[in-house]
Amino acid sequence: MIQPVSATQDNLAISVSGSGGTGAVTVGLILLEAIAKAGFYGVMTRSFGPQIRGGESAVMLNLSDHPIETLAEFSHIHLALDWLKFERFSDEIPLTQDSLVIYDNSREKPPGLVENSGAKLIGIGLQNAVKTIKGSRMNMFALGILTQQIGLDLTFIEAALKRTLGKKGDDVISTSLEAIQAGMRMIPDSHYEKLSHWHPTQKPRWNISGNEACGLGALRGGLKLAAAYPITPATDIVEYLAPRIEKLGGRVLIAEDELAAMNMVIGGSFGGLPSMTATSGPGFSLMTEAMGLAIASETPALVVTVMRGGPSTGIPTKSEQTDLNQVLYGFHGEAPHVVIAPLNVQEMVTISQWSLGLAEALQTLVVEVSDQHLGQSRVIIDPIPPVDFNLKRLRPPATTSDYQRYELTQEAVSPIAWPGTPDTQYTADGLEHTETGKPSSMAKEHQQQLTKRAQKITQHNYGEHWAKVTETLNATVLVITWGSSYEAVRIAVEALNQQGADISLLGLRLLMPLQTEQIQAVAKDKTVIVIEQNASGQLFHYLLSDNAIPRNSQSIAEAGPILFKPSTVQTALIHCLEGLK
Amino acid sequence: MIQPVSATQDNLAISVSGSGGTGAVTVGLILLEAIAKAGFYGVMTRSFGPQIRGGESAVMLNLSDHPIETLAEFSHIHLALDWLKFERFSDEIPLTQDSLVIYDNSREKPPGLVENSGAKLIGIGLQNAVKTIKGSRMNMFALGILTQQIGLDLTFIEAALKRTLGKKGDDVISTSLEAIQAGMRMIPDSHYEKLSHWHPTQKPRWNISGNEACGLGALRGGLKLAAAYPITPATDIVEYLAPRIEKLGGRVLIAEDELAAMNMVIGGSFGGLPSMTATSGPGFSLMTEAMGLAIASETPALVVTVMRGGPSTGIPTKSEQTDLNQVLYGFHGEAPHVVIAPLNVQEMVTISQWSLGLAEALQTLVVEVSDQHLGQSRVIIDPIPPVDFNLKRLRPPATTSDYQRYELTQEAVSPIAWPGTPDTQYTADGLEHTETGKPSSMAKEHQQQLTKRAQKITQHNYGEHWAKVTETLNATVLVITWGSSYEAVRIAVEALNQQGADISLLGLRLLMPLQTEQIQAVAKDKTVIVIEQNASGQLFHYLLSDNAIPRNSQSIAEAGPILFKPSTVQTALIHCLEGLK
Amino acid sequence: MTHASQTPLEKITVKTVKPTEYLSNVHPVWCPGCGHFFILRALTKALAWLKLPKEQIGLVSGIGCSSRLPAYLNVYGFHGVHGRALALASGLKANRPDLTVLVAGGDGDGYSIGGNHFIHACRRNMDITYIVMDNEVYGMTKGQPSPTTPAEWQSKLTPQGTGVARFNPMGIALAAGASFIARGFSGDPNGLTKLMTEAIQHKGFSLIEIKSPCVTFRPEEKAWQKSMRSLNVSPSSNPAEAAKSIYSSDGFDTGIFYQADLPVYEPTNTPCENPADVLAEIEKELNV
Amino acid sequence: MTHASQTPLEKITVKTVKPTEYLSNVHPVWCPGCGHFFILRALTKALAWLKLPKEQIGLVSGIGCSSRLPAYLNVYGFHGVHGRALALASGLKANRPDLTVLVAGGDGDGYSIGGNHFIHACRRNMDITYIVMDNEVYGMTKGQPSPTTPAEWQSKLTPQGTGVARFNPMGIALAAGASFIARGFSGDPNGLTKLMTEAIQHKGFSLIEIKSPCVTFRPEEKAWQKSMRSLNVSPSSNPAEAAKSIYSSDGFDTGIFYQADLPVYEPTNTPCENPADVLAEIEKELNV
Ligand SMILES: Cc1ncc(C[n+]2csc(CCOP(=O)(O)OP(=O)(O)O)c2C)c(N)n1
Ligand SMILES: Cc1ncc(C[n+]2csc(CCOP(=O)(O)OP(=O)(O)O)c2C)c(N)n1
Ligand code: SF4
Ligand code: SF4
Ligand SMILES: [Mg+2]
Ligand SMILES: [Mg+2]
Repeated sequence: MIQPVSATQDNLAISVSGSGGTGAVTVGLILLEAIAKAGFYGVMTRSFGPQIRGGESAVMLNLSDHPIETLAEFSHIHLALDWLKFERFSDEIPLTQDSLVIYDNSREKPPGLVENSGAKLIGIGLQNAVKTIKGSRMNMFALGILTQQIGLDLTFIEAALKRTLGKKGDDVISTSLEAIQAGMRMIPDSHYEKLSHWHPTQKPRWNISGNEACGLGALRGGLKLAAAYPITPATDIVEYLAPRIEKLGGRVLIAEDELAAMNMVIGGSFGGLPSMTATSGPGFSLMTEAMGLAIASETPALVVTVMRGGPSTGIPTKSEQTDLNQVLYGFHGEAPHVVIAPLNVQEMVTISQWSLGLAEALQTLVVEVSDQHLGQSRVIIDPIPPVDFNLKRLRPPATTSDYQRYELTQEAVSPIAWPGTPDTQYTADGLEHTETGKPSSMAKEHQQQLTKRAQKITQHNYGEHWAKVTETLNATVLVITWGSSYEAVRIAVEALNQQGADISLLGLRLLMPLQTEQIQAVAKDKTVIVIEQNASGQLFHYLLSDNAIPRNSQSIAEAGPILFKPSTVQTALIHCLEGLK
Repeated sequence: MIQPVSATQDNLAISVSGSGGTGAVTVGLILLEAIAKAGFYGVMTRSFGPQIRGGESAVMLNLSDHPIETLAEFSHIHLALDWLKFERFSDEIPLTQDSLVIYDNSREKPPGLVENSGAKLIGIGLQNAVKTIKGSRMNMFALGILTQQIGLDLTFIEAALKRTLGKKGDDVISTSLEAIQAGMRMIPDSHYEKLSHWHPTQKPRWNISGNEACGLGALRGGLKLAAAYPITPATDIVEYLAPRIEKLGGRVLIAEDELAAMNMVIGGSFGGLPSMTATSGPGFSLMTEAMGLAIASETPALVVTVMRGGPSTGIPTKSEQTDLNQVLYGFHGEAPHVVIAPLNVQEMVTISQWSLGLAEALQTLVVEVSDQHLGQSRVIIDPIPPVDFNLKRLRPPATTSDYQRYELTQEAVSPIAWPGTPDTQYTADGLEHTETGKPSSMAKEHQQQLTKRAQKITQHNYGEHWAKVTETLNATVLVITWGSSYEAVRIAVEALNQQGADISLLGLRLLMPLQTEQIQAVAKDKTVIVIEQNASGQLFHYLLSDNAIPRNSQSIAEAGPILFKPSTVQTALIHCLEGLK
Repeated sequence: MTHASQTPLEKITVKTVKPTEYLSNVHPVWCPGCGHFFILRALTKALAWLKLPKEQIGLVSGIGCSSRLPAYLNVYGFHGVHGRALALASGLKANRPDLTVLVAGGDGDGYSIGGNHFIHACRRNMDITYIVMDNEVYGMTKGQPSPTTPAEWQSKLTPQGTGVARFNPMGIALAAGASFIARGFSGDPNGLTKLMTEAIQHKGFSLIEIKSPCVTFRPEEKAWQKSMRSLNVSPSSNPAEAAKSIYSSDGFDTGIFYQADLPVYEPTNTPCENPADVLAEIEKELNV
Repeated sequence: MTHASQTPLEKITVKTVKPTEYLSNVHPVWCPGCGHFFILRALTKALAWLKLPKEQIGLVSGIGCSSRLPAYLNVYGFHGVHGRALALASGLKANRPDLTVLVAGGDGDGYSIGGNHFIHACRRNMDITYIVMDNEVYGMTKGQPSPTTPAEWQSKLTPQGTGVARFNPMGIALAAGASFIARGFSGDPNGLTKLMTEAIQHKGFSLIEIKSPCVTFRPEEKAWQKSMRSLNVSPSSNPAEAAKSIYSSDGFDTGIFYQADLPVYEPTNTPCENPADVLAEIEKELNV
């Protein structure tokens, strides 16, 4: 039997928690930027209690000298600014006997679950320290302690501090710096001085969240209109776009609701310019009627949906891969469209650009599926080089006479006119129609247009981006996964392979149209295991529905909101493989 | 090779067409009722041009001495009040050399496609006839002609006339009767005097449309609130309910839109009384967010959706089985619910009552799926005896203390309190929650409630109604179909079996939760063929997705809006079986 | 209600461009005699009067008899879904302020299912003209009551009437922020043409609430021809005053009730000269 | 804008039932200092004052900080989806006219996504009390502009302000047909309690538009404490007059602007004594 590899990778995991206003998140933000400036990589996620403000919150950083996006198996260092409702985070901040827990010993004692974890505990007088420096805040002492613990050079912290809190003025910066330095002296011995063994890079890198990456990709793709109604965890995308898109000749429209947002996108796109919206499950539900209109009227439209726990209002602030069924099948009538999911934050820029381009070129709805984890994780990555997908709208030739908006063509893509052009006026319609766009309820025209709308999508050559396939020689097992589960699964599979397993990995990006033959080719003669973060195995059943995978394939499906970690995936995989024997 | 049976069954098919205002539909209504009074059965469907009024329309009757719901293979008699846009109906009113076409020869000539059909043509002077009887209308002469042609006793026509036009007063009745009698004399020879060979029944029967049957079933189930926004072809359900539900202590609420309608249903049901809405694809799309709320908050709710051509506004007045994907998967998050589709009008009463009962007993969303054909066909059927499903809400015991609305129980159904009862106040919530209903984002509680909501549905014993299975000894083939396709498929399969084929038939009513094991048991060692009226084979892929049918199963899927006829199904089946050899 | 103070309805003649040039070759599906025919005609006249190039017009609608309008005109049209025309048009206008954006639809489409977009389109006050063809009924779905249907009107769906008072679309438009509010009548095509030219010329969101009989499901509405008359007060630009004239109207006055010069929402629309450079700037923010 | 004519805010004392009895044991997730706390308190006082049995109350909300209210009360509550509370409540009231039905929510929930149900609930005029906790912002989603946010307010989503005028919820309610329209202030819990008792007692649809500062995303709203004052005119029952006082209000008056005795929509609710017989009657119609 294969043993799980030690969950300890070459990483450094730091978490900080505290009640509202203690500034745990700020510590995380500065530390991540400082680590990046020092030449390393990292990922930061956050967790909040149910309170709007004034409640508890936590940040979890996982740092490394190579690109990293998964959560850590356990915290090397946890710094508790206080213990308010710490139980809430216990799933997300696992502590072991290898953990170091630093806390303010002028307040409550560590809760039982911390004491029982076997972690090394160091209590310090944070609250008293604050009194020693006028105007200082506790979290800056904490930042100093962490800086010292991991052996990070103060210059990086200083630069990161200026960048993060610069707007607050010089006084804040100098007071903070003083506190950080005082903090560094509070626990002089460093317990996790890993950084010195790592290889810093000199390469330029980006500090970016998934939602920002998504917005940037759309801007690269020529986005001119983002219409949206706020919803967690998608609002950041539009908030990223708002001050930037205008510089590129575009605009944001704040809609009264999601029904309006989606119709605005269709109207904007009918006007000839690339348009999108961003939402999450409840908003997506409200948009499906209009998305069907985009499909039927063949109006390009990009919808980014950032999944959260469901059903209904569900768990708005946490991640789950639970809307796959809906993004594929949430429409009435035959509604062929394109569904794409990036596998990690790193590729979000390019995949978003591709998604917008596909909407334009195929004149249809493209749904890009992200989730709270991908969208709200902040990562340090190598800058993403620009690409040119050359995906544009097909325009009627300048000399068109007898223009037919819904003409049946070889490629099944009909030319779409630019409003303002003389002699190509047409009426776009969601009623079934003839080639000219005239309403029709005749079977022949219905079937012609149904076929055209399906074919233009299946006939397109999607190239290599349809999936990320990592084949292992002599593989007997193929693992298939998607979206934010990909990174944890990848690491688990790599670890198992290092121990002699023969597992190939397929990270599926193009979910619709399903590339059945390509999947079948990769799956040939292998046992297939599908891994995803939802209760019912939505991807698993979807792959079966088109015979893309063998009948005896296995499903590893677990509801959110706790994210997969490489070790949990490994354990599940080993269990599954054992069961097959 | 198996030969298709002659498409001529023991039926009599009559169609009538004419431009707006000519009264073709009235002829059909009276004739159907008269045929019923004469002791026979029949089905009537209608077809309209795109105009609201003033456009062309047609009725198609298929009559028999046993219950019948399918469309005829061709018209024995077609009566054209005029030829306005007759081409539009040519798909629906096939003419052959066995057809008799009667038309008004004082107007245009029959169109080419009628002449080319080889049908026997008889021209008569309808317009002149009208001048002979003051206040008379052309359609009544037509009715007389048809009465004579099929050898129907005038007393039945007279009784039907009184029932159908009685409200218009005695003068109208007597003038009409005079015209009918005059019409009977216009073509004295009867060409299709079938009725005399048929066996009339003395049994009481009903004249009912599918939409009425649906409404009646809900009333039998104790419906107290129908909230809806009008939409074709579902409006008739609520129009049937409106004057009747009040007599039973219930009410209709006209909503401002479908979002409101669905939320009104949830509110009404939260109030403790069975509540439903009726809609079609576009409205269903707008309701999915609220339907998810019904699922998450465990509020009983019945949604009847009457499918029409899609996607988007599509073909509002015609039938297609094209919303299956959506009714199963149109929701964000894991949203287990119940989906039921009656197989014909006859069973609509009982299946609707069952659907409402299941919503009540399982405290969840039940979607009952009908379509334009089932909903708007008018049929003569044997009266449907009442049933008692004994499906009620589980109430907390009277002595409850520490009431928990979302308690985890053995049956996975939690007791639901009646607002107004002291000491069991609770807040229903679409946010994930604990057993008491308090919002929670913890994994444990999420998984507990997810599991409960799924289990209560899968654990329920649905009894025999899950499907209509007709097994043939030594069957090597199993045909699976659903909804309004069932009747045409059944006749086709019976005909093939009469010629020596060994085909079993499964009409699937309970679409969700899918009864995979039961289907597998029926499908064992057989070749499975799935037949449905949509372009992509939605049921076929759905059955595959859970391995309910073998991997090499076959799909016969054709987009609407032309309905399946037994002969087209037979041909397709024979073709499919040949291909398998 | 008396209809004493009849003001003769005004005349308008079109000289320069032929209204029929704006018609497409699709024949309306409307019932013979439907009020919507006259609105179509008035609209082509108004467009001709304004000499608007056909290709510079974007005409958006929802679903309903009235909403079939775009197909009958030879302009860029969008026949969208029920109730969402104003939202779709707002997206169009945002991306293409150079186009003349018109929206047409019925009382069901605009005031019932589309009510939220109606109030927010008024509030946004974009330069859009909204033509509501109000027949106080859902025509397309064969005769159900709409928000402007009188409480007593009986239909299959409401055998004893709706029991709900009709509401006041012009009052709502005013409170929501529309800057041009008028009532017209399909039976007065010239007056209507004039209202339409003024509404289109008005900078901001214009509502023309047009009474248009549904001869099929509300035949009694044919009597409107006798009761409609021109407004005998001139448009107010003061909301409180306009509220008064709107609230005290008996529903049969036609004319402009309110017209004001309010801030028009025009999202930025400065084309970017050097997108590559701007993008590079934007990406620079990400650098560690 | 001057706030000269300050009328002292009125006092109310609760005698008989303890307001805290209406509280559940769930602690609010609101930020310390949030205006919504005071609305919760005023509501429990009003319920106590009216001595309404807890189990006879149905309290429905949507989504937002404000919409969390039902969980904090020990009544039958429904925390539904965003923007649809009024529709859900209408269904509840239709089936259960015996319950006192209250609806609570925010300006985003009620006036933005919920706008259509808002106008139609006003129009229907069912006996429902609607409590809008208006902080002129989306609190729950961390600070985006709502329909009542001033055009200049800058947020991440609107770095230069919305550019769109706020609209007038009370004016809309009036035009739509609500029969009780009041403005309250969370910083005046006694005045608020009084408004609530009157609204609940009023037969018909009552809107209480309550200004409630969001201390986290709109800290400047704390200044409302200084500017709010009682209305110095008494409620009008004439829509044209009420329109005038609503249109001329500077937004800082609290009190009842409009109260009228309008037809209340009450769907039939006569229990059926002999359902089997009635059903048999209904089925008889089908007989051939
Ligand atoms: C989402 C949705 N709901 C309902 C319908 C059905 N429907 C089509 S048109 C219409 C009402 C039309 O009334 P109105 O807008 O007043 O136009 P009219 O036909 O009277 O001109 C309705 C309810 C639909 N097409 N889509
Ligand atoms: C369909 C849908 N769209 C968007 C959201 C996200 N959302 C939750 S609350 C809210 C706005 C809340 O604002 P408001 O109603 O004013 O309440 P407040 O938090 O300010 O009290 C939004 C946009 C959602 N939950 N559902
Ligand atoms: S149904 Fe009414 S609105 Fe529709 S076309 Fe006919 S007359 Fe006009
Ligand atoms: S965010 Fe604003 S509205 Fe929400 S609880 Fe905090 S202060 Fe109140
Ligand atoms: Mg209408
Ligand atoms: Mg708010």
